[in-house]
Amino acid sequence: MTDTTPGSLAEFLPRRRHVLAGTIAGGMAALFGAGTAAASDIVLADAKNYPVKAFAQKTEADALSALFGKTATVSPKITLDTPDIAENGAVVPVAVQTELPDVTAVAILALDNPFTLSAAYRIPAGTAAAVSTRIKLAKTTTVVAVVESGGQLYSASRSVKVTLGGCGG
Amino acid sequence: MANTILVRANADGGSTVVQALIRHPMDSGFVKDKSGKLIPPHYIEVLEFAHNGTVVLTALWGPAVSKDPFIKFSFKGGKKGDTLSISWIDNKGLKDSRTAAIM
Amino acid sequence: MKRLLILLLAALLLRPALAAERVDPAADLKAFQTYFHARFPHVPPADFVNGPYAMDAGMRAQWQQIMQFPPYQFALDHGKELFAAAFPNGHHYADCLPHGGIGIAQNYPRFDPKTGRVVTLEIALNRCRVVNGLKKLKLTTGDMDDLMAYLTDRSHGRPVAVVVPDDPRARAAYERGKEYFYARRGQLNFSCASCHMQGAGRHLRGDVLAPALGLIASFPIYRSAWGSMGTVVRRFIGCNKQVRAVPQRADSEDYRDLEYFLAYMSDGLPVAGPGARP
Amino acid sequence: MRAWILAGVVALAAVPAAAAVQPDAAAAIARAEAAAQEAAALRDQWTPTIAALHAAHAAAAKGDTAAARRFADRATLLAGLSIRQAREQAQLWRSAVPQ
Repeated sequence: MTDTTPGSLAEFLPRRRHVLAGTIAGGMAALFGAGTAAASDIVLADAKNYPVKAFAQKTEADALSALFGKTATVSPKITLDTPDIAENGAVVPVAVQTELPDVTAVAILALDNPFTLSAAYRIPAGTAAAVSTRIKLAKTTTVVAVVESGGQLYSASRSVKVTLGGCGG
Repeated sequence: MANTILVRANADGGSTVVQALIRHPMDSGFVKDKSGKLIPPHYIEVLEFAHNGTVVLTALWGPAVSKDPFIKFSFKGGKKGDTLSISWIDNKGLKDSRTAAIM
Repeated sequence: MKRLLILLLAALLLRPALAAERVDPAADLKAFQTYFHARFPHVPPADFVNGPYAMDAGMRAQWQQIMQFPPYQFALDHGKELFAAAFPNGHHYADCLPHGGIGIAQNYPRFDPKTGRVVTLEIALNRCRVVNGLKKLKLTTGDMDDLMAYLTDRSHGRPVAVVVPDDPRARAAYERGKEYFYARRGQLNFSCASCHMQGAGRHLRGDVLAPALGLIASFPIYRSAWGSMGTVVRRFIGCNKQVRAVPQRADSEDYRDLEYFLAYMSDGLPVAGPGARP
Repeated sequence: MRAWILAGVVALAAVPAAAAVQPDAAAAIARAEAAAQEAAALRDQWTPTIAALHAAHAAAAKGDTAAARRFADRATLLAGLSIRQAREQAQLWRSAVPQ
């Protein structure tokens, strides 16, 4: 899959709040059962815009630049919940929450992973600016939560100690 | 393929809390198999949740999301019996989707 | 001839010494549980089934997050389907087990007076398959884990109630399991007890060593290090390898007896499986 | 426990010197196999014993008799240690049981 929209997530965010890009071929949509059409069609459309480049960057700045086309400033209004010591680097619970207004995206980065960007979430209006997920950490690292609010990027970070890396067997 | 999507969506005082677990290897491309060969990357790229046809969350995932990934979020609205649809597609083009009723 | 007499005499002389080590599972149980309660006075007795999470607040917090949607959920759902499915001959697992298999996991392993051997619930399921003309499942991973996840879940919270009956063969099996637990083996010269009694609660690399008390009550487990489910036998094999000992066969007498001993030592604690571990 | 490892290390270090003698690999491997069988019968086989045995067979198959003998001797030695461990533990395990 190619990265058709450089600086994609930012542009990609407001564009599709409601169902279904008309561009989806009917044949593709038909692959899915009735009733599941909504998310499955959208997922196909979004897959075309998957920000490959952003996920291949090795620094926070490069990843954010590829994903949002801008840089983040530290904000105390973001709560990043991670363990101090990961019980297993393969499964590290991470929760991000913010009181910042008009949140459109949340991204999670691990600075010492082979690739910095772990996950990015597009937050439509009406969805709470809070996500929990589980990520892999290769070694002890700083985890950064980035929030796009009112078109600006804000971040918070925490260090997570990893004794059992998430890359081994 | 057996169902790969487990979801719990609970309506609670005007908003709906969604938790989902997806069955997927999420191979990072950095792990070797028993014979010492690198297992090629295989991971979900996009996961989407829609409530009554409106997208409520788009997840863009890389290979650093854990095996059998988990996601929890909440959105305003949603009542018991409403339909939530969930779909994912991975970097090899494999995909799955399912609908669940909000409880 | 003379030598034979001496041997006989020696054997006679040795007998009282052996008799002094009478097998007394009930007394063992008390001493075993007292040992852990004394070492970890702040851990509520029933919390021992949560292993490392009873000992480390940071790990417990992560575990509680993970348990919001436990990674064994797929295994549990699949196990329920497998258990309900009919064999080609129309019979079911439920036909082979007491109470249709529901709410019985706390009673296993059991001593089988017919064969004189210890039978784990996994082995009972495999027996059921063989009786119905099917091949045995692997005792460590795969469908067996999923079945065990379901059956264990149906006993969740019930007190472990493994019995060592007053049958010399049962007592001998129990005693062999006990020996396997306490005897050192492998190039590293570790016993099960080295890590899970003396070492319990200590850190080994990133892990906190689980106490032997209650250890078995959380199986089968989804282990993050495996990225999959495993039965207690899978863990036994892993432990043996870690101390550089060649593991026993999955259905070996050693593992049956060891599981029997360990389960009996957890009598009274709530079944907490299926579980999730680092 | 430390003493055991130490014994293993010291004994292993002594092995290469013995291997300087012109080897009879087949006999050495047979000795190692016998010792490993005895250890297995006592249900206390060590994984390094098996690894050394495999290495001995592999070396013999390649015609490297010196290496084959060296690995076989190492396997014999490790198996001997595991046999000793098993015999001692047959009694000693009781001392670890809480009373």
